[in-house]
Amino acid sequence: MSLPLAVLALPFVSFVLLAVVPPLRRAGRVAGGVSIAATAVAFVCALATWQGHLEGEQLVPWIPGDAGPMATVGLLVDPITNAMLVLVTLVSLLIQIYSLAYLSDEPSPALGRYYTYQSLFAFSMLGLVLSPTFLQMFIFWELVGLCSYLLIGFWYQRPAAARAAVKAFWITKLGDLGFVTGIVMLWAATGTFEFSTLFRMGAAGQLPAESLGLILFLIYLGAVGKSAQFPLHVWLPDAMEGPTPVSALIHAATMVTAGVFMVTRAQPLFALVPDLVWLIGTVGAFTALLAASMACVEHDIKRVLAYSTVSQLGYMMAAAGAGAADAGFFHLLTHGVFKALLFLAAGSVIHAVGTNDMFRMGRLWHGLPHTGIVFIVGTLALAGVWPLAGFFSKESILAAVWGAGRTGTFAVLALTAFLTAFYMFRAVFLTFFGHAHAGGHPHEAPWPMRGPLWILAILTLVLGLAFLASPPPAVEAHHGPGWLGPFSLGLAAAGLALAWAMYQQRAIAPASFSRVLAPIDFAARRRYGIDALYLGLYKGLILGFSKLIGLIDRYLVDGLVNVFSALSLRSGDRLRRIQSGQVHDYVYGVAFGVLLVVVFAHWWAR
Amino acid sequence: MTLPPLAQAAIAAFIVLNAVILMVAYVTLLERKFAARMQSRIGPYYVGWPHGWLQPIADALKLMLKEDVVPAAADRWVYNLAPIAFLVPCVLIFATIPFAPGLGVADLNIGILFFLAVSALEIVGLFMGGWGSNNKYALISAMRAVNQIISYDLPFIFTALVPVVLAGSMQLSEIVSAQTGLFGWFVFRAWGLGVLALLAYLVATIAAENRVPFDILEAESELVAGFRVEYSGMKFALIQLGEYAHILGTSFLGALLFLGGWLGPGPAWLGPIWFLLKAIFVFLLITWVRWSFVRIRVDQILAISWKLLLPLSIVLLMAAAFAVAWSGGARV
Amino acid sequence: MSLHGYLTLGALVFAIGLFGVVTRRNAVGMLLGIELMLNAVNINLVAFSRFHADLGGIVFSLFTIAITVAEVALGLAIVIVIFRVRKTIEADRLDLLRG
Amino acid sequence: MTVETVGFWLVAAVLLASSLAVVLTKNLFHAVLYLAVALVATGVVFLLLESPFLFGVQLLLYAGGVVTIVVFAIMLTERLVGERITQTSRHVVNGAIVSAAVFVAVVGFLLQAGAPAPVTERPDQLAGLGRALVGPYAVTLELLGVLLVAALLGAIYFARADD
Repeated sequence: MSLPLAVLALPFVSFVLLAVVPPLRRAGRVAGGVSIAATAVAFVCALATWQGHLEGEQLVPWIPGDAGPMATVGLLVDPITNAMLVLVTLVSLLIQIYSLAYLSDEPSPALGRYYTYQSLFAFSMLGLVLSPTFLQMFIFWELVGLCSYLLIGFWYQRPAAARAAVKAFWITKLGDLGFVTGIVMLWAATGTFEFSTLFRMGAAGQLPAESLGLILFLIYLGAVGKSAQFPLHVWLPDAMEGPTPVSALIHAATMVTAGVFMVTRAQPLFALVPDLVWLIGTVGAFTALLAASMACVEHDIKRVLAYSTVSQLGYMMAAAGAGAADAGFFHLLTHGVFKALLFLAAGSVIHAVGTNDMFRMGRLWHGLPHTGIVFIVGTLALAGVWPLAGFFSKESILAAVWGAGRTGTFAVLALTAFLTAFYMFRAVFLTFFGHAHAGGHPHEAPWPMRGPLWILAILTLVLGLAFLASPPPAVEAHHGPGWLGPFSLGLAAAGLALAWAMYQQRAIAPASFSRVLAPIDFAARRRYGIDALYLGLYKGLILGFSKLIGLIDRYLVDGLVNVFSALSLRSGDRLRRIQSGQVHDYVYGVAFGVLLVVVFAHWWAR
Repeated sequence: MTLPPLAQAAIAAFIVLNAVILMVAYVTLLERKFAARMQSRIGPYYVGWPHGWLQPIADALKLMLKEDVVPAAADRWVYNLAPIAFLVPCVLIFATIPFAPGLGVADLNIGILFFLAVSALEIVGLFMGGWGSNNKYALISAMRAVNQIISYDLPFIFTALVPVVLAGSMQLSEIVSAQTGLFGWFVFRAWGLGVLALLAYLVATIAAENRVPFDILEAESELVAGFRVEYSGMKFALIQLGEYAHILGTSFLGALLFLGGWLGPGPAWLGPIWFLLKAIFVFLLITWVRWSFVRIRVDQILAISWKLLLPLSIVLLMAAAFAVAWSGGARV
Repeated sequence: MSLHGYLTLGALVFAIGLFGVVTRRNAVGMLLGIELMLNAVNINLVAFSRFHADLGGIVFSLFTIAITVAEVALGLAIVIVIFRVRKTIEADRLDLLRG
Repeated sequence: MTVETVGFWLVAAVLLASSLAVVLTKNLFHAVLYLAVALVATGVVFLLLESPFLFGVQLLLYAGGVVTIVVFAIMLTERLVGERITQTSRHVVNGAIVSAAVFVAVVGFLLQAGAPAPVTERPDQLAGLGRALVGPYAVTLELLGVLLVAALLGAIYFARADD
């Protein structure tokens, strides 16, 4: 197990180096070099682990207990871990290289801080993936959440960024609360945190049936928060306040998939509670549609991608809900690659034009051909166009859902697929074609940024071709009916056509469409009021309650305290006069005391 | 003839009192003669024959006939009572001294404690005199006396307790009977502890009695005559009597504690004679010191007491206790 | 003489001492009263010791006497210090502790 | 009328008279002298109670020690020569009432308890005292030593000249 351990340890060493050696951290680019080197070696190790099929589990006791250790730590390497290790190290590596150019304007100390966080994040995410127990996973889960907070708030001088960081932190904590409660309850019920033991017990039917539903629901809440499922999805769009590479890494490729990963990891347990699986699928599908609809009206290119991420996460959850977590996980992997690509490309665009607003872009194709090509590749993959990687994973999800006989969910996902194609091509047309709005002459980004883009684009393409050559197990397992492939391609094409008609040819005015779908449009533009709802809840409930408490404190508690203090003051003032300062008077006091004692003794003796 | 014990004690007390007064009278003569010899003089010579034997009687008569002057500003009661208050303890100390086996007023089992306690009362009469006279010299003298007596009472007590520890009793007759045998006196015993204790006892005695060289409270050059500067006539005589009685008493006690009391060669009736001779020997030692040294300063007096004599006496007492404990009850 | 005689004597002396402490203006005078009270206590202790044939009372009064000496030494030192600072030892003019 | 009874009445009279004089006399110095008388009288009471050792200690420490220290303090705090030292009393009536009340209460309390049977057999007091002091009361004795040292140091600290 030394290779997986090396994968885990390298980013940690880098983090510790950067954290405890301030000169190194302040050097900025040097710090970036350290972090990149560590991640690169870790990537090689991950590849070696994957290729060497170094699978297995290693546990060491951690918290000693009377009957064996109460908790263990260790490493768990299996196929999904391997895949995640490669994905995380690869995407991290590319993004760190990309950041070197993207953040070149940052002062050195800030850059060093950025790479410190990046190293910590890589370590945390890898640790999460390698966790063989719920407890260890939770610890890394929280570390990942911390890194997310730190990186979203990287530009902490900006109020919006600071607010978004806090929002992300608190809303994911809401889910984590459920998570930790769930695993503690699970431990109380079974006495172990280990996945392998739990799976064994589940298979043997030794898990408590009556409380398992509640426990798993609570654990699922953690995934809801982390993977931005409805209704805790509101933090992810706001998290776009962070630097774009951060958005690519954390909020597209890796961190947000932690929830999906966890659900996949614990699939044998979730499978024991069919109602919960149904709930997961339904919520996932609903989230997918909801986010897609919001993406259609968004102006900010990064937010479009963010909603698309939420939507795709919903997809993955829907797959898990159809009992096909492997399909969801497959989509997770492919999506990680091309969503990172899309984000980085968007970053490149933003880098060139200096704005996030798509309506202020346009005709960027001529200035940014490289970016345009890779962006379109990513878009096609996301829209599920054959033979790109996205096609296969999306296909297997749809097949699995259809195969599970969940027609309603299938319909929702199909609609989402159409919307996905629509909003993605809307973004493409608005950004790269149509009319130019941006002033000046945008230039292509330097090679440290373009390189990762191309690598990811080629990877997207190659993966698709590879899948074509040898279908992965997830695709093998879920064979839909024959019409499914053409159907989904048709959905993508329809979306492409609609976007082309509306935003390139202007044949259909978007406004007229908005009129037809006025209620949905209205609601989607306002994010379906969910943010407002939270705000209202916060203002009405929490602030109101706080005000009430404040009033009680000010008038009731303080009043009581004031009454007592006034009483003390006044009685003290009266009692003060007893202290004459005359020794004789004190002697009188002693004499009276003696008299009292004697009188008491008289009575007591009788 | 048997009398009730109280009456016996009363008769004994009467005898001892008169004997003491007589002894005191002639001790003064002895001192004057002794001092005169030290200074190559003759001393009192003319009153009485031979060698002025009647001189003390003449002195007493003279003092009794003198006018009794009371200062106008004096605190009359205190002034008048002071000589009595001074004399009574000085004479009382003889109550517990046995002059021979069974020959004494009361051989108390706390004899030495009684002696020490009563002699400590002497100070009351002293500062009564000093205060009552309402005289600056007298008052300063009294303050010095208080100072000095507080300082020297402790070494005096501690050294006097050394024979008590060695003999294992506070009863004076017991202490004497513990000193029988050749070289049995405590001054010869306990590997030199005894002789050291005797020396310390002598120094403490001289200081406690305010005699030269520790006589700053009546330093003639500064305070004229100290606390008795205003006294005359009979009262002065009483004070003198008390003072010499005290010296004599401590001499007897010293002879008793360290020199074996009445023990000596010859028949038993020679005991009191031996005792008297030893007491006079101690008295002459004290007198010898008086006429040989000069007065020392008050701070020196205090320093000698607190820095030298007190630690020494405590060490002596502890060493004696260790010696007794070490010997396991055997004679030390 | 019976135990009660001694106890009554002790109580009387105690009351007299208390009277002295309460009425004296001079701090030294108050100390004298305290001395009397302690003496009365000693009389009681020794009387109990005598009539119960128990040496504890005598040991106790020995301790009392020794502690009294310490108390007097310290008390008078305090009186002297007060006198140095305030130029008086009239107890009813020492009222810095008045509330 | 045994000797002890006569002695008791005599000593009691002296003790009470001198005690009253201590608290009533105007002259502070006289009060101290009366205190000396009272202390000696108390010592005699101890003698009557067959505690000669305590009598000795009383004379040595109280009459010899305490009185001396008090006189010393008076000499230090009062004007040396000339004016008579007078001291006044206050609230004499109140004090008398309180004292009388305490006396009545204590005596009433004591008298209600019956008199113990007189003990005839008495152990050797001196040896018993010695054993008691190094036996059951050894710790107390040591503590007393500590207390005395502390008091001595405290007195020296308080009374030393400011330098």
